[in-house]
Amino acid sequence: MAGWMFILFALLILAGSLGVVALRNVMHSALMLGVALFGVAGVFLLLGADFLAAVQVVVYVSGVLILMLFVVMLTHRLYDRTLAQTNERRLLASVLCLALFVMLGLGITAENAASLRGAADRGFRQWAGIDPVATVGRLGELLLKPYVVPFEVASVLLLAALVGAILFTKREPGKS
Amino acid sequence: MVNFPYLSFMTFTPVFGALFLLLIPKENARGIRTAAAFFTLLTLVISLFAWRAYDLTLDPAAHPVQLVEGKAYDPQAPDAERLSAGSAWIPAFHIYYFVGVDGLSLPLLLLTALISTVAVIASFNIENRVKEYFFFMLLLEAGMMGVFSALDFFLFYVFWEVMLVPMYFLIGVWGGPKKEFAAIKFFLYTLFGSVFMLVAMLALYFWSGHPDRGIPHTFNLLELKRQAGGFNPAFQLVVYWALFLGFAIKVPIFPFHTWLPLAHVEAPTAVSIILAAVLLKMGVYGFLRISFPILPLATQQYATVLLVLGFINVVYGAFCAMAQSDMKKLVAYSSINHMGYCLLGMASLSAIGLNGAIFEMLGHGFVTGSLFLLVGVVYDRAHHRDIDGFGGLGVRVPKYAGLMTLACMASLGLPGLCGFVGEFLCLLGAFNPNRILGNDATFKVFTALSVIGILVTAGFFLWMIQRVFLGKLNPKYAELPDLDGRETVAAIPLAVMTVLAGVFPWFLLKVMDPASQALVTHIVSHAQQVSTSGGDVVSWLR
Amino acid sequence: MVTLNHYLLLGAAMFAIGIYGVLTRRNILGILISLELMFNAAMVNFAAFNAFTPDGKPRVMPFQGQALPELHGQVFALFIILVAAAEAVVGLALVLAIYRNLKSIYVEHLNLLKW
Amino acid sequence: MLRTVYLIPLLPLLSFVLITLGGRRLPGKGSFVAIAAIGWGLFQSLSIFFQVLLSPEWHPYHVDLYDFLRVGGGGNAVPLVQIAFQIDGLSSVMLVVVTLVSFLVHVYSLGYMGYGTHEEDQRFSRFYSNLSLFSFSMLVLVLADNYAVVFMAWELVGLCSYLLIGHWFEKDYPDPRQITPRQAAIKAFLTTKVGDLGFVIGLAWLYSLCQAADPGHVHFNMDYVRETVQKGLESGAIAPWALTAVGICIFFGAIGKSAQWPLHTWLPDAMEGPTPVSALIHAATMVAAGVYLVGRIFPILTPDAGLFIAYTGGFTALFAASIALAQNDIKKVLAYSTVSQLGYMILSLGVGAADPTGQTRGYQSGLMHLTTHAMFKACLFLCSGSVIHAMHHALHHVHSERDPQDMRNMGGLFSPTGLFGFLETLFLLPLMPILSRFSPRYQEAWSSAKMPATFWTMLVATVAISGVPLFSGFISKDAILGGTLHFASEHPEHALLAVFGFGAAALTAFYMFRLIFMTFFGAPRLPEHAFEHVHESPRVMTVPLSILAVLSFWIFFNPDPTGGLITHSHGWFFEKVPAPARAGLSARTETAKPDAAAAEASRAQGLSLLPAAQAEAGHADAEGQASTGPSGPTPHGVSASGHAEGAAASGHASAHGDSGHSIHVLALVLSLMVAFSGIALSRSWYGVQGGVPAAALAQRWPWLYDRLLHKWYFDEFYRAWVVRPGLHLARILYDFDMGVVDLFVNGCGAVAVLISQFKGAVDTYIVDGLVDAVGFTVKVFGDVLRRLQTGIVQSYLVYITLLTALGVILFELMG
Repeated sequence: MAGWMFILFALLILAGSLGVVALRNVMHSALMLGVALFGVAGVFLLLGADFLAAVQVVVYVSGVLILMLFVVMLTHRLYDRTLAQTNERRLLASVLCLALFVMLGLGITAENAASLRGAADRGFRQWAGIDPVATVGRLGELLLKPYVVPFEVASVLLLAALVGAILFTKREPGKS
Repeated sequence: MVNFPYLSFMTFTPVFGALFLLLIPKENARGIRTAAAFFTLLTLVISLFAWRAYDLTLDPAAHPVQLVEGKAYDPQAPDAERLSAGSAWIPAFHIYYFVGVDGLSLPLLLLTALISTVAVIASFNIENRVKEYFFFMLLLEAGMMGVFSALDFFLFYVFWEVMLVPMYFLIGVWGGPKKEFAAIKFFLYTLFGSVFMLVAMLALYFWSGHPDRGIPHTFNLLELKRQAGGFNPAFQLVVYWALFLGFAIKVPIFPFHTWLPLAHVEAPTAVSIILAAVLLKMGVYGFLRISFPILPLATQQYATVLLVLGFINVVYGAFCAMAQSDMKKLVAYSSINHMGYCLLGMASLSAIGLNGAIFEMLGHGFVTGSLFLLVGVVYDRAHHRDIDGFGGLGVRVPKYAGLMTLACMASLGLPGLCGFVGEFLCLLGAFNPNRILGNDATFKVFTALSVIGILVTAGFFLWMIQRVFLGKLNPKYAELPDLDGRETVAAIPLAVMTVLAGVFPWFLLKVMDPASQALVTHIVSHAQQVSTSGGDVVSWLR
Repeated sequence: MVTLNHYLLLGAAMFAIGIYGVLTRRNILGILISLELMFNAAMVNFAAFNAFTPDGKPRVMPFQGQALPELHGQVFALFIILVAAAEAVVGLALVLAIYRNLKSIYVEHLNLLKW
Repeated sequence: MLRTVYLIPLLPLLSFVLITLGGRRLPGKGSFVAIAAIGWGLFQSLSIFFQVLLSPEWHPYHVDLYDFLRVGGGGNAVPLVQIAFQIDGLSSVMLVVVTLVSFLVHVYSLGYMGYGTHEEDQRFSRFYSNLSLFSFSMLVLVLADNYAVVFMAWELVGLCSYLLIGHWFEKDYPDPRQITPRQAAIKAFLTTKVGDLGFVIGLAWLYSLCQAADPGHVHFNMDYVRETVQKGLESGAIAPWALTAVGICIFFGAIGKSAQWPLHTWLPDAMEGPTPVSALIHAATMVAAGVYLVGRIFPILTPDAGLFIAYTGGFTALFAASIALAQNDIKKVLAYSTVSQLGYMILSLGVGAADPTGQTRGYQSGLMHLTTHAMFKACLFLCSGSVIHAMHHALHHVHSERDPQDMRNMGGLFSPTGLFGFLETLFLLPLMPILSRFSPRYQEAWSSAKMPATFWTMLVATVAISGVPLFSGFISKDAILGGTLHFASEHPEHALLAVFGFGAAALTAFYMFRLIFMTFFGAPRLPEHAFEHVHESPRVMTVPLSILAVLSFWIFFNPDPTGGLITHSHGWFFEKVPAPARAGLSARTETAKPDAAAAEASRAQGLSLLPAAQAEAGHADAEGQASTGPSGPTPHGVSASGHAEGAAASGHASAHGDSGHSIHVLALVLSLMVAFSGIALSRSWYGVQGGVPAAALAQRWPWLYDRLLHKWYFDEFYRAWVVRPGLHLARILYDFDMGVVDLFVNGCGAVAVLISQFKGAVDTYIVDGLVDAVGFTVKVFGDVLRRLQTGIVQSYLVYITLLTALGVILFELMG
């Protein structure tokens, strides 16, 4: 069951991702990103990260993605559609990415990682039966206890991002 | 016992004066001159008070130096107390601001103050960059004062180098046609010597004391003198020659003398005066203050070398002077000749000889100072110094001729003038060297040969007088003016001292004599230690 | 049986595709979107590692009496979301600013860094 | 008077200072101040002298002034050099001599330097200031009781001599070979300085000898030195040869100052100075200082040193006299005569020192000759000055360039008409003032005399110097010759000394009368109209001449004109200036037996040159001393007699006995013979035949005449072998200094510069080149790589990815 579900979500993700990079229209790309993000949320659920999955949907899909769509529309121009949306490095980039993927895959599946992998699998089995709902409390505890400083820094970061966004988008007086 | 800090005042009044000069606008040359003269004069006055404050009745054994500032050096005190004489300057390396005078340095300090005053007055006619000139003059005086009053080797070395810089600029900026070359030669040559001195200084520092036993290394010259017995002969040999190079160049001893004529010829008048009258004394002073007391064995060992070098200086300098046609060069070579007498006197290691050497230094300061002053006067008027280019001036400028003749006569050792006393004592001392030297005959022979120098000295001075002052008046100089007021004021003190020191030498000698006696006693005691402990001074060399 | 490797390979693929997008898109917005892909790849990896990390010693929450796994990986994923959100906000603001100034959001036109 | 003896030198010193500073504003342009100062000195000296003369027994009186040099702190009782004076017989006599001659010269110079006339010297004040300085120095020299002070004064008189010889320093002669005053001044200073070098070495050596004998504190006081040397010789701490050497070294000073051979050449040239200066310095006082010095070191002279001194003096006496024969310059003749006479004195002192018995009385006779000679030689010089003054005046009148000092231009200055007989010349001329009233011949000569006062005084002085009886020179010279002959008779191997003495005496008489004849007699050789202008000098000049001439009579020195043969008294001089105790004789004798007294001791040790045959005389003398000495026979007879100097003299007087007496008579006869034969020959050659035989002789032996005329070529010798090599050496050494020593230093600098240039090249082309190469490489690469920098973010990302991929590959490959 979990295997099938994984395959489904994986395909969703890959399809979304390829759509993101392949589609000419940015609007479409953005929408395809939404697909991929949903897939990721599903994977999270598979991995027992229920809160993460929820955050993924709430923050990413309904927050970041919507923001992007706004911007896409704000900057939309007619000639966008006539213009090539990718540059002339497509071939090089694709080879590179492929090579990178092969390398990473080789590294992941390398022999010397086997023991680690085995242990991981054992741990996953041990862990799988636990009720997924319980992670929220634990996360809260983690965030406010050991990770309280990064947490606070993150909040500052957010504030900074907020201020920055306002600053950047503010129209300078006297300028059309 | 805290006295009025005479020595610091003497050293730093010129520094203060130099800084003060910087405040006067450049255009106000008259004010600058007045201020410079005032500060040198003030220094002279302070040095006179210091002379008065110097107590001759104190026992030199218990009070080797006087007018010490901060904590005095007491030879009998325990280590820690003794070693911290003076006030700490760089405590980490046991360097103290330790100044004081004894019979050796006090007359030289006085000489320095006097000569500086004369030199400043003599350089009133400098028109070019007046402010810088007097600034350097005052700085130079401070350096000289510091050298003569320092009793810490490090301090000594610092002042020694401090002098170099103003001297370099004074020759290099206000000098004659080849001034740059002369200045660089002087500077590099002296620096070459002082590098060896630096090495010797550090060697002495690290060989002194017993840090293991809580006696730190020290730069204190008196303490080093006290520990002189602890330096082994081989070490003394090395350090002696390193110091020798440093001092020999300054004296200057043949064959390290060739910077002197050049520097003298190129330097402006006042700088020549200071160079001859004070700077040359530093070499001899260094020997007497550092080499002799701290390295008694090496001193004893190499006295004969000094003797032979002294002989060469006397005869060679005299003959070279004979061959000169430039008056300044002639006087410069005569300085080499006179320093030879000092060496003869020093080499003898006898009280008479040492007294003679110190007295000769003073006498030479007065005499050669006035010689250079007077040569400068005629150069100002005639714009050349060629002896053969004058003739018959004696008729035209009697005052000048009289003073010049007086100085020449003093220089060639006429009794009643100060040159004689020094020469006589030096020769008498060298002819009767200390018994610890052993080679009596060598001393007698070389001293006897050195008297040729007296003859040649008389020869070239008289010849110069003849060619410049005697004979028919050269019509070119029929309107040559005699000494003016300022020049007379500059020349008279030196002439007075020349006569005074020649007629009543005891008033100077009574200060020097205890110091020479103490030095001789010190060297003899260390030499005897060696001979009684079975070690032959000579044997280890063979 | 889905093992850690699968998740990792999935992440790698996402990452590679994201890079491809970053490298090839001419539109800044496209690049930003591709970046989000790469973020998500990382998050997937974090979540997977978190899930597959052997702990060996389940924790007991004091108030529930339940054994719980360690969730550090998820915390990092959370932080990544946060950073990504911040990045998106600032990035999009920048895009707007650029667009307003240059009337273009094509990277070829943003060659101020050129020598 | 005694206590304030320091006033005698001090007043001239003050006068010197005053005139130097105040110069022409003082009364008489300074001359009166100087005269007053020296006049007071004369007065005080005379009073001291008479005090000494009249006191039956005079002990030296010491005045300590101040410490000049003191080494060894205040603890020593006596400083190394102390300015202190002593009044003993010798110094009291010398005081009078110096102050008297000096005073007279001061007065005379008023006339000679033309005070108040239009011919006044342009440096009149300076002349007097220098004279004052000289008087001061000479008086200190005479008074000092310290060898070092003697040396100092010795140098100072040398300076004064220099200044005064060069008084007319602008004078040039048309003949460049003729020495000018300024050259003569330098020559005098340097030549005497050569001797002074010996003096100073001698002093230093003396110090070391004393130190050996007395390891304590040594100084130079004369009494101390004598006692210490004696102690050292007795204890063996001082080697006799060393003392001999010291004596000879110090004597070198006298050789220079007293112009003895071979350093005599300066004195004749010193005649370039004003004539009063010649009279004062170069005839009467300064040159005699050498003799005085020998007298002062007499106590420490060993017999060997004495012999050296005697031979030097004797040879000089003869040698200088031989040169004087052929000179034509009136002052040159007198100068060589001075050298010769000084040689006499030195000879006498040397003989006295060489003779341990003291029978020759060389000490007293030498110093007495110094005194008498000071009078008549000063007189001679002043007379010649008077003559020159007149000649100069006359020649000036006719604008002649002829040399006023050349005797060939003179003649007839007393009697142009003719010549008197030989006897008249000698004995009747003094009576001429009376004779002229009775005899028309004398009347004519008297009335036509050009310069009567000058002539008379000069004649008296000449007669005195020639050794004619009734004059002072006879007494002293006869004493010297007698002593020398005595010594020679006892030491036949030293007979040469007597030959020197008598030979010089003959020559002296000859050339002095040659001078008289050439100057005052015969036909005038001046142009007629010039001759008319020759006048006697003013009173201010002739009065001093007269005083000096009067003092040349015998009566002032010894009432017995034979010098003691009649009255058996040698006069006050021998009594008041007794020979000092001889420390130089007291060498320790290991072999001497206790009963062998001083003579034996001295024979064995001090006098290796003496033959054993002398023992007899020595014995006799020793016994004579032993009987008179206070302490009886001792191993060191002479030294033990201590202060009883007078005893020696009286001992001699009694011990003289027959042999001494007969020798003295012989000497008297001989000296009379040589004197008169010299005068006779002179008269016949120059008085009667007008110099023709001399010219014939010169033609016959041209080489001899040439050598005499050119002073045996000593000047040329020194110029070629001393002066010029000296200058050459100076030039060579200076070239060496510049060419080798300085070149080495500069070479070091140049090498340093070269090295630094090389290193600079290395720096530029290698070190810096490497740096540049790095930069260049970077630039090349940069040129290539900047093409990569498109400014497009994505191209950068491509590179990043590429490299990341490569990194991953590398990582994989590494394992």
